[in-house]
Amino acid sequence: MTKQLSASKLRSAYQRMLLIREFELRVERLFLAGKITGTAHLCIGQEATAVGAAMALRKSDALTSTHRGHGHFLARGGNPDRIMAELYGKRSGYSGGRGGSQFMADYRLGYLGANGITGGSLSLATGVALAARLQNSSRVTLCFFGDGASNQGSFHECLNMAALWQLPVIFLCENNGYAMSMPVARSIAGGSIVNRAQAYGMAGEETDGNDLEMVYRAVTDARRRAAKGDGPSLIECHTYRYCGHSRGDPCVYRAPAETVSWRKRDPIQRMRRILLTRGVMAPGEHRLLMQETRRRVQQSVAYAEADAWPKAASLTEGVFA
Amino acid sequence: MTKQLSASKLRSAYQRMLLIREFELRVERLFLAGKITGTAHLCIGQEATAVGAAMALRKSDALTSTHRGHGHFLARGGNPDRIMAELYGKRSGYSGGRGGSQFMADYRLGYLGANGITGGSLSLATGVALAARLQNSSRVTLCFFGDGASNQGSFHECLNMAALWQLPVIFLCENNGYAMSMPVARSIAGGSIVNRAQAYGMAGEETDGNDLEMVYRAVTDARRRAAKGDGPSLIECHTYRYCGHSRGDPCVYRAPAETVSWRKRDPIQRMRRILLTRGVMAPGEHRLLMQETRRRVQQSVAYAEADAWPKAASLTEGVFA
Amino acid sequence: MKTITGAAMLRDALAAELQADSAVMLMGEDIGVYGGAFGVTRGLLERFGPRRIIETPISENGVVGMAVGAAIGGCRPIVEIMFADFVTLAMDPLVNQAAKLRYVLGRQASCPLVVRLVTGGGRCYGPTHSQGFAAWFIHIPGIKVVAPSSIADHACLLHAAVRDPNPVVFLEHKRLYARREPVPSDLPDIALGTARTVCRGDDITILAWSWMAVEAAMAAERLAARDIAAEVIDVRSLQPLDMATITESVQRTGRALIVDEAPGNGGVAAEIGCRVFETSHEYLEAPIRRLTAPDIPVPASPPMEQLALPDATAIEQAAFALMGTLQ
Amino acid sequence: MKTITGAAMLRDALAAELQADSAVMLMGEDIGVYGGAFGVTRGLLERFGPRRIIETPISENGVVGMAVGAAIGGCRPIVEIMFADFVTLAMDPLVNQAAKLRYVLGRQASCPLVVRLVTGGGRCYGPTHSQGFAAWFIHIPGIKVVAPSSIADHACLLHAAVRDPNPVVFLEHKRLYARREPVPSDLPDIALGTARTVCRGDDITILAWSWMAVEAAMAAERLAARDIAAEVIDVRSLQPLDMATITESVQRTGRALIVDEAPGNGGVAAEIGCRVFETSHEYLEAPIRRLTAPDIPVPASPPMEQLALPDATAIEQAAFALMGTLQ
Ligand SMILES: Cc1ncc(C[n+]2csc(CCOP(=O)(O)OP(=O)(O)O)c2C)c(N)n1
Ligand SMILES: Cc1ncc(C[n+]2csc(CCOP(=O)(O)OP(=O)(O)O)c2C)c(N)n1
Ligand SMILES: [Mg+2]
Ligand SMILES: [Mg+2]
Repeated sequence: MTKQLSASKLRSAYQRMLLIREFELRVERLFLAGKITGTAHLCIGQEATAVGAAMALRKSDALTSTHRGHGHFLARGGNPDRIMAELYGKRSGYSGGRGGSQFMADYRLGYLGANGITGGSLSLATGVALAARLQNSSRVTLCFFGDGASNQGSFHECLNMAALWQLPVIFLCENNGYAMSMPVARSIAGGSIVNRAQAYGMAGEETDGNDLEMVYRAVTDARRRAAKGDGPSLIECHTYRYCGHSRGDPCVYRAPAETVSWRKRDPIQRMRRILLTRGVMAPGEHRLLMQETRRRVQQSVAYAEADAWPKAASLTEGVFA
Repeated sequence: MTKQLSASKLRSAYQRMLLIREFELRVERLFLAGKITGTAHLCIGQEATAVGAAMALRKSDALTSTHRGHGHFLARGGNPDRIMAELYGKRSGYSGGRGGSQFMADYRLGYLGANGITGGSLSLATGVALAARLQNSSRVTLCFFGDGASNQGSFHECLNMAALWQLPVIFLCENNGYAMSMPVARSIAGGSIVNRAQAYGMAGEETDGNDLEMVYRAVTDARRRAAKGDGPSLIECHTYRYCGHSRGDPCVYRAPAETVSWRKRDPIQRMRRILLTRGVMAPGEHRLLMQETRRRVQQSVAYAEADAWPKAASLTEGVFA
Repeated sequence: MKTITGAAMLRDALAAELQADSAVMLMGEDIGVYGGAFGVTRGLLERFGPRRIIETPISENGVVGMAVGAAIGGCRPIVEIMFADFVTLAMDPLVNQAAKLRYVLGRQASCPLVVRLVTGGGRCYGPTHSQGFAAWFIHIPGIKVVAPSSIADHACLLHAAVRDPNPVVFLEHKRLYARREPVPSDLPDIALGTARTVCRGDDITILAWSWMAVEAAMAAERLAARDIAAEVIDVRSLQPLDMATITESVQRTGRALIVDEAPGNGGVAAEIGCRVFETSHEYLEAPIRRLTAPDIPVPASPPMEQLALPDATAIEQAAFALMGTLQ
Repeated sequence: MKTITGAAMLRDALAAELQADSAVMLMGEDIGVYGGAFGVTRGLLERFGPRRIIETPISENGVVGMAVGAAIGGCRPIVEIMFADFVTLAMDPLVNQAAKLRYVLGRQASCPLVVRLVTGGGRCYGPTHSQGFAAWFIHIPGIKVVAPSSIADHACLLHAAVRDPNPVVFLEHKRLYARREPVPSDLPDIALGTARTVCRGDDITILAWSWMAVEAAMAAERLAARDIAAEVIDVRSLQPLDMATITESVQRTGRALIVDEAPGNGGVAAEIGCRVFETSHEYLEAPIRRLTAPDIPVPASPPMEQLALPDATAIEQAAFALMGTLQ
């Protein structure tokens, strides 16, 4: 079994979660204010999965994300300024404004990118793991994907190949109960995603995605298996997004009571209680952390606002390497 | 449980199997003789699956086939003359020579066609079942596919949707141990195809595909479930092709001893023994049946030889309905 | 005459088809209680029930394949692909199955299938949510391709597409969903394969479709103010093409400008350009001009996306240049 | 000079690349002990082992997606798609992932990937085993497309494709696998984006690629016997196009015949036709002529397939007609 997270790790996990939450809330407002256009999918409520998983990885590891990727990116250490600038479509954005919310990456961080195609990163991640195998590298690749993405054919194709070849990849499903408006009960025959691991003879684990420590442990174990050559794992993390699927989602497909009940399992509040109980954080400290976080987010907004638009002359540059 | 097959049914099943075997052996020779060009995948050794499954269906049911489709078509009552003419590329072929071995059908028979795309008919069959549901029809659709096809993404997508919507479809996998040169052990993680049914909460059954009665029973049961609204089934039939994958396959990927050992489980010889044991066929009768079958096949060759080529002027006709 | 948006017009047309023929069914992601990502199917689930308004998991390949199967089985499925970009996952059932059935299997087979693709840029959705692929589909014999620009045509072409016995790729432009236009209460029956002349003029022919036809019409107004009479033809049916209308116009004006929002290379504009040249080269007073997006992915950044996509101003300028009157 | 088949030439070239760079790897169905459906990879498994010669299940979408991932991860994957027709299952990773990476993610990202597609007709394999889709790929910015016709180019272009840092679709024609040609022992380095002049002539330019360039060369010989000097250009790189070579030739001859085995509508010939017209219309002494397959699926029946595909005779006739000398 994986050992407990240290106090400092717990603390920094909490800070990361706060950063993600505040960042996303701010993006929501910026959308409403018309400062950001296009689309963005926020992960408010899912912070523990992103941070718990990211913490279990090593620096040399890689991860791929989804359309709902800001949290994953921030959890991996992405720069909020450049993420925000990308959402604005500005020059210093991670993709120079070309990709927007669903298409940015930082390869130096091993963060291989969000993906506008539901399920699109399943095969990319598996391929990165295949490359690691070929290179005799110890790199493990983690692939975030949603419950909805698990219905794509490539889920089956990639789990099969990853299991056949015992690739060092972790398939981490953030089951937030819905794919847009489609509830899991109506989209996943048999009702369980983790059950599908069995069909491939793959290790499968189900966990509370709102419990950072449990996510951390599950991913740490999976990482160890992968690194040892014991093959891939499928982890299903149960979580919830409070926000709509994307901008302008009226959430008609779910009862407000459901959201309320999930609020009681809020990953951030839960962490706060743990930090307080374990004496990792003093009672008044939360306010300070919160202020600091908001300042950081505000700074990213200021950065994005001040940033220039991409150069018009660059429009057609860089299609080919 | 399904009741035993009557003597006359057993007899006609045997005749169908003989017809398929002789037809395929003849096609093989015609290829070598250069009478048939293009490609064809023969089902020599797999006759019991085709015939057993087809016998379990009703006239109003539908079935879809694969690239290895002659046996399925003949089992369903396809006209050998027109199948042979299609292989020759002649005018009276089922597709007027346009489709060849991998693309012919007879909708009036409910035989919806071979398919050049491995796994291509999985979604077609599921869609036909969906249509039956919408039409309140009692039609059940059976989808033949191979072990190799089960690795296509659409296998997952279709099993999932068929199970979610409890569609009247039977997924019948002819596991002949190989997809071209790829053995099941290296292509199916977990080693079993039928196990995947569980992941979708679907009925799954594994059977000896060289035993006509077992195939018949498994499909009859699945048909009953489907017709009653109890949803789809996945049936894995273990069988073997003696011949190469297609013309010119040197079979380097398997040991001759393997083929020899499967010959001992030959579906036709097995049926002959049953017919003799049960007194359904007199000892000398087999020779007569064989002669009759060869005459029938010879007739189809003569038909195809005598048939005209498609009209040149028809080349561009009929692209659109 | 009522004034109505593109999305509402499509919704009405879908409802009318569902009403008229019990074989018609809808398939797609989030088309039920959510009403579709762009609201096109809102209310249809309530009205026609879950047997006919079939909300699917995210399985584009399987869903389109099932729709082909349902069409073989006697239904008339209409599939919504939330963004055309995702049809990349469903090319096999369209190209290797649907498109081939009739030619190969003959009269026994038909495949009355409509695949609605949400296409185009202008919404800053970025490189994987702004594409169209019309050019791919015209290259596949056995598939028809239509792309309305007027709101009325959203209904007229949809009716024609649903009633057509062939697979039809129906390209809907996101920018047209919210556009409002007055529409007569009884719409004409139109045949697939007919273009629509948006405005008449004898100086230059501007060929466009989908949102670009809207931009072209705006450009024509501005050109009129500068004494250039542009004829705008909304091609609207990309396969089959109405070469009769196009040829008559180009031979009269002697000038052709073809506008396409997609990247130019290998685009529909190339096919039309070649055909115009083949049929009318002796009549041309100036070279044919293609005005398309540059050969780049569609960038998300608002000013960059705007720069990338042709618009009325670019059309006006290109037309001007073609008239030999440099600005 | 050794004489070698297309398949063997490719095999040698693959082996050389595997030898030269440990990042190169092969993926595909039956490419191991079977040696590939057309024998191209025969012996490579034995030589380079199963880590680098990766035999895959039948999962085209996943395999191509994994290859993109492997390229991101630092490998140089080469994927064999047994028949180009099956790439319909793998369009998403090519179009929405591979093609976009560089433009969107900038210098941090590159995607050195080669996808080998077995294309074309002439083997009676029927409608779902004879297609090519070159036109689809040239329409997607970020993808290069090559299609060799000479046996030497099977190696030269493969080398260039493997070393290119971009996704390259490599179209191999089935009919060239068994074709034998003498090939010099040291092959030149050639850059993607250069055409090859097969034979010189001042009367007419015939533009072709892949198997059609072979047919065009035969046609040119017959034309020579009839006193027509045809210049045959093997376009070979469809994206980027070598417009310099094409333009120089067409402006010199004043006549262009473009030959493509694919259906004409929306085909590569349309793009080339438009570009030739755009660059050279004042030089043209006759209209540009496209000679392509009709807009039908490729029929399996031997005489029908032969009728459907352009060949030397059809090219000769079309060239003759373009010269104004009706037969
Ligand atoms: C191939 C594809 N199909 C559909 C979509 C539209 N879409 C974007 S996100 C989404 C829902 C995804 O659900 P899930 O995987 O559960 O992730 P979540 O949004 O819940 O985080 C859909 C349908 C898409 N982007 N790509
Ligand atoms: C999409 C696709 N990929 C690959 C092929 C080439 N191919 C034809 S049959 C076959 C093997 C199929 O194996 P299986 O499903 O087990 O059927 P079997 O041949 O054993 O009957 C392959 C790889 C194809 N036709 N379609
Ligand atoms: Mg979800
Ligand atoms: Mg098999």
